[in-house]
Amino acid sequence: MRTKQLTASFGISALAGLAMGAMASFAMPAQAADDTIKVGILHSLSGTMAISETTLKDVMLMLIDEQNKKGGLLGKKLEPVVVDPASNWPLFAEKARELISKDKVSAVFGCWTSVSRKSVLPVFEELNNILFYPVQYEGEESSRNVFYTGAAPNQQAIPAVDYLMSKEKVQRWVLAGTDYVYPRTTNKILEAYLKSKGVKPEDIMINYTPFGHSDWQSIVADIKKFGSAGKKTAVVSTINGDANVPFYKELGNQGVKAQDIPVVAFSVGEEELAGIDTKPLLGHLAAWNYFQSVETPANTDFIKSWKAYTKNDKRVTNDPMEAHYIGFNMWVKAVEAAGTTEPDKVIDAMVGVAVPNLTGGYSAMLPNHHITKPVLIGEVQENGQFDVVSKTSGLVPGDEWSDYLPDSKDLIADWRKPMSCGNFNVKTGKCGGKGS
Amino acid sequence: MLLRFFLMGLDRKAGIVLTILAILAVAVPVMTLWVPADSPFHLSVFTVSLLGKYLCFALLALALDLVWGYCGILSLGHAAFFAIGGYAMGMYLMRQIGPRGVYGNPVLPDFMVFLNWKELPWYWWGFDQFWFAAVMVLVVPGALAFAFGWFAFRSRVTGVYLSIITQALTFALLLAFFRNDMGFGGNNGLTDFKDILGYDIQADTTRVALFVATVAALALSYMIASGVIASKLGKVLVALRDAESRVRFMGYDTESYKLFAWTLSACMAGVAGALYVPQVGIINPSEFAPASSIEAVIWVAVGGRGTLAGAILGAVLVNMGKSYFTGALPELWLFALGGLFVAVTLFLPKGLLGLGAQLKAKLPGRKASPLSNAQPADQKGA
Amino acid sequence: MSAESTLLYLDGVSVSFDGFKALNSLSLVMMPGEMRAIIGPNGAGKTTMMDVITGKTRPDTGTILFEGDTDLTRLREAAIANLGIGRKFQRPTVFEPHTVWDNLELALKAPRRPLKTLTYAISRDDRSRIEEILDITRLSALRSRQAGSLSHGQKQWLEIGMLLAQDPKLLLVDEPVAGMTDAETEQTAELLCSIAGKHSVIVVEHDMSFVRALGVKVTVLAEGSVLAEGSLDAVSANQQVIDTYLGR
Amino acid sequence: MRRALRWLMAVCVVVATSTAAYAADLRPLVQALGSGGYSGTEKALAQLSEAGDPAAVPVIEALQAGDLYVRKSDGTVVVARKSGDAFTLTDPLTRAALGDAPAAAVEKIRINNSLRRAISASLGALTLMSPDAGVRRSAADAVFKSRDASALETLSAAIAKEQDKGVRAAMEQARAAILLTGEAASKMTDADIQAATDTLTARGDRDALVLLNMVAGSGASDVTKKLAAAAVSTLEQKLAFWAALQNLWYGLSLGSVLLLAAIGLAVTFGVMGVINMAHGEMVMIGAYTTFLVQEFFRAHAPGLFDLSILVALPAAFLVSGGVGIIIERSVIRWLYGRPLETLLATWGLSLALQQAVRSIFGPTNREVGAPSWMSGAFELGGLTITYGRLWIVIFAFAVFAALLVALKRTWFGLSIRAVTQNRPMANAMGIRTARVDALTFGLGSGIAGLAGVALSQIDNVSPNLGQGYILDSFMVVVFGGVGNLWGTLVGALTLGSMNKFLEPYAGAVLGKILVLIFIILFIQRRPRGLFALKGRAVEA
Repeated sequence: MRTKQLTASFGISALAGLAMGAMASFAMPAQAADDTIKVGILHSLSGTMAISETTLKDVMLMLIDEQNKKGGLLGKKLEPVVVDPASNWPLFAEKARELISKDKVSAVFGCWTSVSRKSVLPVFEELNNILFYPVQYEGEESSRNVFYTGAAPNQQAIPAVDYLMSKEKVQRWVLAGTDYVYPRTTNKILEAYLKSKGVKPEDIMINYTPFGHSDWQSIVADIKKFGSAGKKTAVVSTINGDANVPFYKELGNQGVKAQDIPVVAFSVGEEELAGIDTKPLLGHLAAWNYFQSVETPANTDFIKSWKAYTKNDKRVTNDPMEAHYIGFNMWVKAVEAAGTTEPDKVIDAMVGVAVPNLTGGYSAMLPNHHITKPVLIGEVQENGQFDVVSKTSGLVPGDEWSDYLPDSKDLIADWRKPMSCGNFNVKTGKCGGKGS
Repeated sequence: MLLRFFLMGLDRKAGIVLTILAILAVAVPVMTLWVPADSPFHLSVFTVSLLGKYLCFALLALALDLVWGYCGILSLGHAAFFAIGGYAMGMYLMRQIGPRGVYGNPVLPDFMVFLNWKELPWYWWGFDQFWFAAVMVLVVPGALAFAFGWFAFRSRVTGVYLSIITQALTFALLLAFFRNDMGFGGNNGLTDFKDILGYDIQADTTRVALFVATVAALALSYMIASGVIASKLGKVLVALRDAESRVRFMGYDTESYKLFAWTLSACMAGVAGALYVPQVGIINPSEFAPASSIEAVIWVAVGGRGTLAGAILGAVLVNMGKSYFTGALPELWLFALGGLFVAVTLFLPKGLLGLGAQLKAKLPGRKASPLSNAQPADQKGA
Repeated sequence: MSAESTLLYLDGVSVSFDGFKALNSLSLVMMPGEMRAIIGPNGAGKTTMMDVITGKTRPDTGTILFEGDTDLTRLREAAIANLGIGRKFQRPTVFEPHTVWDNLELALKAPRRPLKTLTYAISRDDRSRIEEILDITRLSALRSRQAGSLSHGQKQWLEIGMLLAQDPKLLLVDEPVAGMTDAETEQTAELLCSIAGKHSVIVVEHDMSFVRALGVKVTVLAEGSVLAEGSLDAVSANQQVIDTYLGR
Repeated sequence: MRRALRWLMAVCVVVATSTAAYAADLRPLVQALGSGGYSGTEKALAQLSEAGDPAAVPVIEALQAGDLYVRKSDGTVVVARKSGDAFTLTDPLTRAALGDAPAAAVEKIRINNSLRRAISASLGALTLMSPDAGVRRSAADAVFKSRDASALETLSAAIAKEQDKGVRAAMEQARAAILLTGEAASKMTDADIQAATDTLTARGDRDALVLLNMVAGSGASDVTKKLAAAAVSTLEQKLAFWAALQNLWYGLSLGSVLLLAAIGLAVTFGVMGVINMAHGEMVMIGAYTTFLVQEFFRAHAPGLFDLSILVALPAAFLVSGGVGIIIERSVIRWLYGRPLETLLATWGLSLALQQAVRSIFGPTNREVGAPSWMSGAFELGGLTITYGRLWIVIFAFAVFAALLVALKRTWFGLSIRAVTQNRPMANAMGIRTARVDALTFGLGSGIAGLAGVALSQIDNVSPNLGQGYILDSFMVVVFGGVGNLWGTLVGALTLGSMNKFLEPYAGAVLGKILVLIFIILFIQRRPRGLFALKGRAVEA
């Protein structure tokens, strides 16, 4: 009996101490050093998304490092604050809150999946801070506190389909994707777009697979079957990161050649190809706004400093990295223009800022918080790089509300005053969706 | 009679736990809302929601401990009940957004609008009423647990077989909720909530109120759980944990006992989920992930299986560690966490709350290898 | 023989596990108030017989009736126990984390449904009944001890006490004196004899002196069926029994 | 590839004497390949193949291989091969050496998919008369795909000359394809059309179906359309039959992947009772060992790359097995008899192992190549069987058989069974239980490592590799019945084929959900799995 009591009182005092300790430790405001500007980096370093996001953390550290070598910002050094949201979506929100309210960062660069962005969005809006989101996504969103430096569907999916239609004369389409919001929305948009171009419903096959799907035998066989109807067929793949390697391995093994059934992917970049033997994939396509193989002085420098920074000659660069490069430089420029890191002022200064991108042009921040980008179509080469086979003649402005979805075609976003609205309905002339 | 039931479970330990919870319920609001921000005793709202989250996990751990610690059912699928409770609350919160969604549709949530859904699916009906959602928070996890338990316990599925099919259950639900066709928002889940019961969900007072509600739910669940354990039913549960067939030969229908505890526990987990969602602002299928259920088991083991206070302690401690290490050691925290689990199982087989007893037992004899605990103690616990 | 007026009636019961016949057309009859000792070599089917009576194992064929009309083969363990059949296992299984008192309280004849036990409060009668059993089993002084800390013999006694608390019509007792000292064995025999009369008892035992001390009818099992039945002296003289069991 | 080289040499011999004469005629066309971007190259290529001169073949092949460059200084089209940092240049037609040039001085003539198609078409047309039957065969297939009407004449000539039956059939199919789809179709007699569709139906594969579908949907005459449609339905029936068989094969293949993943767990969990959550990480370690072995081969013996997998097998077994033994000695051995606590400890270990691999190798995928004997596919009747999958099926069964023999027929296996059934007794009989425990766990982990080698061929080699298989492995072992190897085998194959059977009807996601529900319900029927032990021994 005495043991029991002892145990009990021990446990309870531990609990009590812990609760008090917790309060004390959290109650203490982090000492905010005035001589630095803090920049939050919110990318998963563990869990399922680490495979993609860790690189982005590294590139941010490199960019901050370089900026500090150039003398910092507003005469202060930049200080990166790295946290690990561990591919756990509620943890993203918690970490975002921690970065903003405890570490007092001036801006955050982070997130990869849509769900992580959706999870932190209310936090950024509530605490009024800035998030730079570097990944291509499904659109249908515009927040005052978020700057979308990745591609909207019209900057990736639609040009890719256009290319296949005009250059490869594709008439039959397989829309294959992982079952989540980005592929669902992208495919909805593409379906509407294809139908508007006169493609018949029976010439479109839509297939969804779970995350991390690893057995692609039947689906590749289905694709082959669908492709044997006598019309030129192509696959538009919105298959998510992890599942791509087994998918491409199966394609290669079953002998689906790009010359017969080309696959164009929106989530496969240099980083993903680094894990596959690309010889059988020669000629399959990807649509991005950046490829490592693009030969411009800016890109050559970027690749060189990236390899030097990571001390690894084999490290590749990819599109979301360029998005961070653009986003970071835009932020630096806007902060310099505003003369302060105060989010409200920086947000206002952001619109219209233009910085060089790595493909030889300038990207500008639009009033809808998306940016202008060139769209490149690349074919996979044997060395795991892409050969650019098509490039849009000019820059494509990011369109947050798709024109091909019935409920969003009347919406626009414009964060300049006096409109300051993320979902302005041009039909009703009111802010707030249907404005009803 | 109800009073007697609650009093039955009130021993010294319960008294202390409830006192701490009562202090939290009073001190936190005061320190957050009324103590000036520059005072060292001020508590930020961030801290409050963090504490609230820990306490939701503590409630989940408590529920899990009720079945694992006291009835020997190792559930590796409790996160499923937690998530279902969360979804029920999330659906209510979604409906509360009303026309404030980005498309301004007064009825349909945004994700349904952009997937071109025309009308609300039937299983969303009624969730615009708080009372209905609140009932569903209890009923849906409870009914699922009841159905699952009814079959599993009657078929005498036990031990690791039961554990693995609970994993199968949560994994199947994970896949199902990932499907956009299910009408629960797919991978993005439910998010962007605006208000709850008419109060702005991001307001400081609402957050504090949610925290207090969580404390109250935890305290109430603690009282229910300890009342159950102290009752004769609780003694039957412990008895059947250790020697189920003996209990059966004594004339107790062990299946219905297990079913009772299992369903009660699932309801508690559902409540924990329902309180969790408004505080973290999102519910997504990854809550169903098999790993989250296993993590909950680990909280209980760290704190001390078979002691309700231990479950609470473990959940709070492990999650605090996780919060701290993911910020302080972003590259290494998995080593710390993994190491902690190994260390706890090797050196603290009875969890942190068992530490005191363990130390005392070791003092006279000094060196005792971990093997001394390696007897087939698995079925014993406590 | 008809099943009427019997307490337990087994006829042609067979059980096999993966081809091995554990019980082979076993037939056995117990009258109310009777006490019976069952002996037999290892693997003769003694424990399996108890398993089929208590519902733990379902027989492949055969009839098992309780009190002449209740078909036990259709019932689950708990229901059979509630009919009034108690069982004591070979290895003593008491509820170790509980106190001696709680062990008896759990066993005590009372409503067994979960909601009843949730709201159960011990009555004056129940209390005195437990006191009484504590007295009989000589565990009064140990009432607040954890059952896990009892000695082997004490656990055996506690288990018998729990059986008494259950107040069954039929007791199945599997090797009650295994591991007991001679004195304890003697006391146990006395205890069992004092129970018989009010309850029917089936005792499975290896210890011949114990069986002799009981002084009751003996059934010899071998290879899953009854080899001989009668007084201990009579079966001891049976040549078949000597060949298969005693002689070895 | 080798075949192509041989043909190249043959062509060299044939054309060497007349090279100079042809070279003059082709020179401007070759030169044109280097200008005007993709469309310019495509136009020049068309002219080059219309010229019908076999001398153009090596040029086109160089273009296909990406070896054709333009010298920036004077715009000459050259063949450039990388040697060190610079390029060695040769003349595409005469093969005369043109010296070295730095990388910046030349520009690659880039090709895209439509050019690649044109290249194979023109190579096909140009090589129909090759002395090598294999080359003629691939030429015929290329023409079949390109349906280039201009090749019709050469094709007819080639058919008349052809001795090899198989090659002739391929050529006739190519001719039928051209006839049916081209302008010639309108002038054909009904009998000719019938013959052509029959030829295609006899070919009987998807490519033939593509063509017939095309004809049936085209603006051809009604008779042609009708015949084509009839052929399509015959062919579709035949293909549906093969598709069912194919699905069976997919089930077997998925089943053997599950078997491989689960079989190690059947030892650590099934035999030893350790709820080994780190099992997936053992698989992952095996995959990473494969990666390291391949890196070694790439760096030191690229010629022997095909053997790398064979070396990786024992290496992975030893590395994973070694890690397993270390884990057993340091952690698991304190936990025997407490299975649920092994779950917690191994879960912690799995987190740490994942992070360790992430720290060492980085979070991104690592490339594990397929040896040539595991790449590609072959046709068996109407089945397409990929070599990689075939080897995995064979390998899975081999590992299973080996394990079975090891457990049932060796002294080590006897000790394992003795220790797991009655530890004190085994100890008393002089079996060193501690050693047996360590070796058993090592065996299970080593087998997981072997699975890692196989899985590296079809899945990501990333720190998350193991996570994807752990749950499935547990399902398989539990479904089959813990402690029964045959159960694991049957469980893996059942769940695999069921998944593949459901997938076409329910889709991949719903199919998987249904399989999980099936497992839950099945366990209700048989609470101890498919091959449960019966009798008294089971009850604890």
